[in-house]
Amino acid sequence: MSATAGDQVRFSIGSSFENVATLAEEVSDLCKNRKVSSPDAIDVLRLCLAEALNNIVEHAYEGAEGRPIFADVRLKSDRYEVMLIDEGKPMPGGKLPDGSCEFDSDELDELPEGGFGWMLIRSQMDTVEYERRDGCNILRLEKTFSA
Amino acid sequence: MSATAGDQVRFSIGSSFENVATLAEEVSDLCKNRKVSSPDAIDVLRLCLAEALNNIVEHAYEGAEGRPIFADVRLKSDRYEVMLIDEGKPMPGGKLPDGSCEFDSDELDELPEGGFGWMLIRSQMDTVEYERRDGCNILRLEKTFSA
Amino acid sequence: MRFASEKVGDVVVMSLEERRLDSRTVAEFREAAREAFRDDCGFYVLDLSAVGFMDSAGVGALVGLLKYLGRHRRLELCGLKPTVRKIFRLTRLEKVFTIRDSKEACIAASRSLRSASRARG
Amino acid sequence: MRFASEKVGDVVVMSLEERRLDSRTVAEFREAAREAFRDDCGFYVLDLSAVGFMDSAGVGALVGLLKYLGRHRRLELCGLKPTVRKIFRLTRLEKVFTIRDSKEACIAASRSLRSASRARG
Ligand SMILES: Nc1ncnc2c1ncn2[C@@H]1O[C@H](COP(=O)(O)OP(=O)(O)O)[C@@H](O)[C@H]1O
Ligand SMILES: Nc1ncnc2c1ncn2[C@@H]1O[C@H](COP(=O)(O)OP(=O)(O)O)[C@@H](O)[C@H]1O
Repeated sequence: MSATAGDQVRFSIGSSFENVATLAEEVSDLCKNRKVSSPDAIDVLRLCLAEALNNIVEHAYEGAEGRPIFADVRLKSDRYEVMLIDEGKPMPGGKLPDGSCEFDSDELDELPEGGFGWMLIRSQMDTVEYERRDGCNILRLEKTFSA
Repeated sequence: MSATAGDQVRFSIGSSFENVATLAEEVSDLCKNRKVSSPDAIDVLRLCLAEALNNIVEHAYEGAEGRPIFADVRLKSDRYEVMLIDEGKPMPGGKLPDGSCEFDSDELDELPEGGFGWMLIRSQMDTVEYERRDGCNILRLEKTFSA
Repeated sequence: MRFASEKVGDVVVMSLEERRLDSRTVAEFREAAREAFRDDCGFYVLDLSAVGFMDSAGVGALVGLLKYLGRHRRLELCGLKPTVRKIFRLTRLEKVFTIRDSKEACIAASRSLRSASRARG
Repeated sequence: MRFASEKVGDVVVMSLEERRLDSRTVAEFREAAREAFRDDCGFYVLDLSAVGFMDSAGVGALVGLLKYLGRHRRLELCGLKPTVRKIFRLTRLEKVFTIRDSKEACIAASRSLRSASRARG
């Protein structure tokens, strides 16, 4: 699909763990249809969306189902940009978790079993931006890549 | 994906024969992801969207590229509804072509080579509605089916 | 437009090797079919078994081919997948085309047609 | 959660037969792994070759399993697809887990570990 200014897909779903998993798959399929050139970059987007969307259901909506989530997706063959919008609770401190996750690999009992999500997002996306506006969380993920 | 009131996907594309063919495929993929239960009904939607979208590019936009087309898609396991919106020329007479296509199968030279599009749409959809509003063509296609 | 063509006795068989026969590919198809069927044999078979998607433009192009071949050259279709077959039914073009299951069935039909006309002649 | 488990000598091998190890399947996985590894043998192998998608919850559950087994039981992972392998690298958990190419490599490692400890003992 040739890219014009208006090329965008907006997904509107109700919050649930099942719906967000489906959405991550749908965006991956869309990448393939729109000839996003890098299979690795598609895998990255699938994972990062799954992580960010799970956080929305789990933290912003505290597990509540049926609350609105929007995903605006723009794809080019060598770049993607996704905005995730929800009406849930803001990020703690009004900003993104820094995604660092320090641990001592020799201390078995101290190893974290969670908190890897933001690390995976931040380490793989070019841009991760958070904004709170009009009672909404707006998360923007963006990445440019070569085939 | 469980259906909530808000479950909708809006595709925004620029007019071109290539983009609309891609869009018809994307909606079919979405049907599969959303567990639309009938493969036949998915085939029907793919074809009817291809027909209706080609008409928009060819007739509403007279082949011009990059003009806006929106497709709002709502899917349930046993029902789909799609609204196609464009800013092109209105339908002749302000209403849908009736989609009848009479011909005498013995008169080889008289056989029509076109005009089958609306026939395929009307004969396969439950509802086909057209409205001109605010300078836009709004076409609504809807179908309920069993698995 | 990829296709294979073969001559079996007096019959030319064109087998499309494309998954789509639609608005985007009909122009190429028109050219390819005239190329494949340029041999003046009188009996032509178009094998559509590779085609998974056909739209109104595709079926229109087949009508065009039928008219191009005219009354004195015969065209038969075979290998239609159910979704493709359905388009012929909905447009009522199934009365206009001869549609058989396989190219073997078309070739057999050409033989009995020929022996019938020989018996008559 | 579908899985196969087998005992090869003193090693228990659990092979997941699911394509996803993620937030939706970790609860089931936790249960299945405790079931598969209930045999008190000391050396456990988890074959992930069927897994095409893993997320932070999945890798978290593997840390949980490692902690559950504790210092005196050994867990090795094998069969990681590149996308799954990458998650271990990005989270720096590859330093925490022993990861080998195949279950055969894990079983061979268990043998040399045993003969080493026998030589010592
Ligand atoms: N949309 C959100 N709204 C509020 N808080 C969020 C949101 N997303 C993430 N968080 C915060 O981010 C952290 C979760 O980060 P993550 O690395 O995914 O770990 P976890 O495995 O706990 O989900 C939590 O501390 C949570 O407070
Ligand atoms: N979006 C549209 N805007 C204006 N006219 C349209 C539109 N769509 C279809 N038409 C009209 O519908 C007819 C095309 O119908 P169709 O059955 O698809 O045949 P064709 O094979 O010619 O495209 C034309 O007569 C055209 O004037």
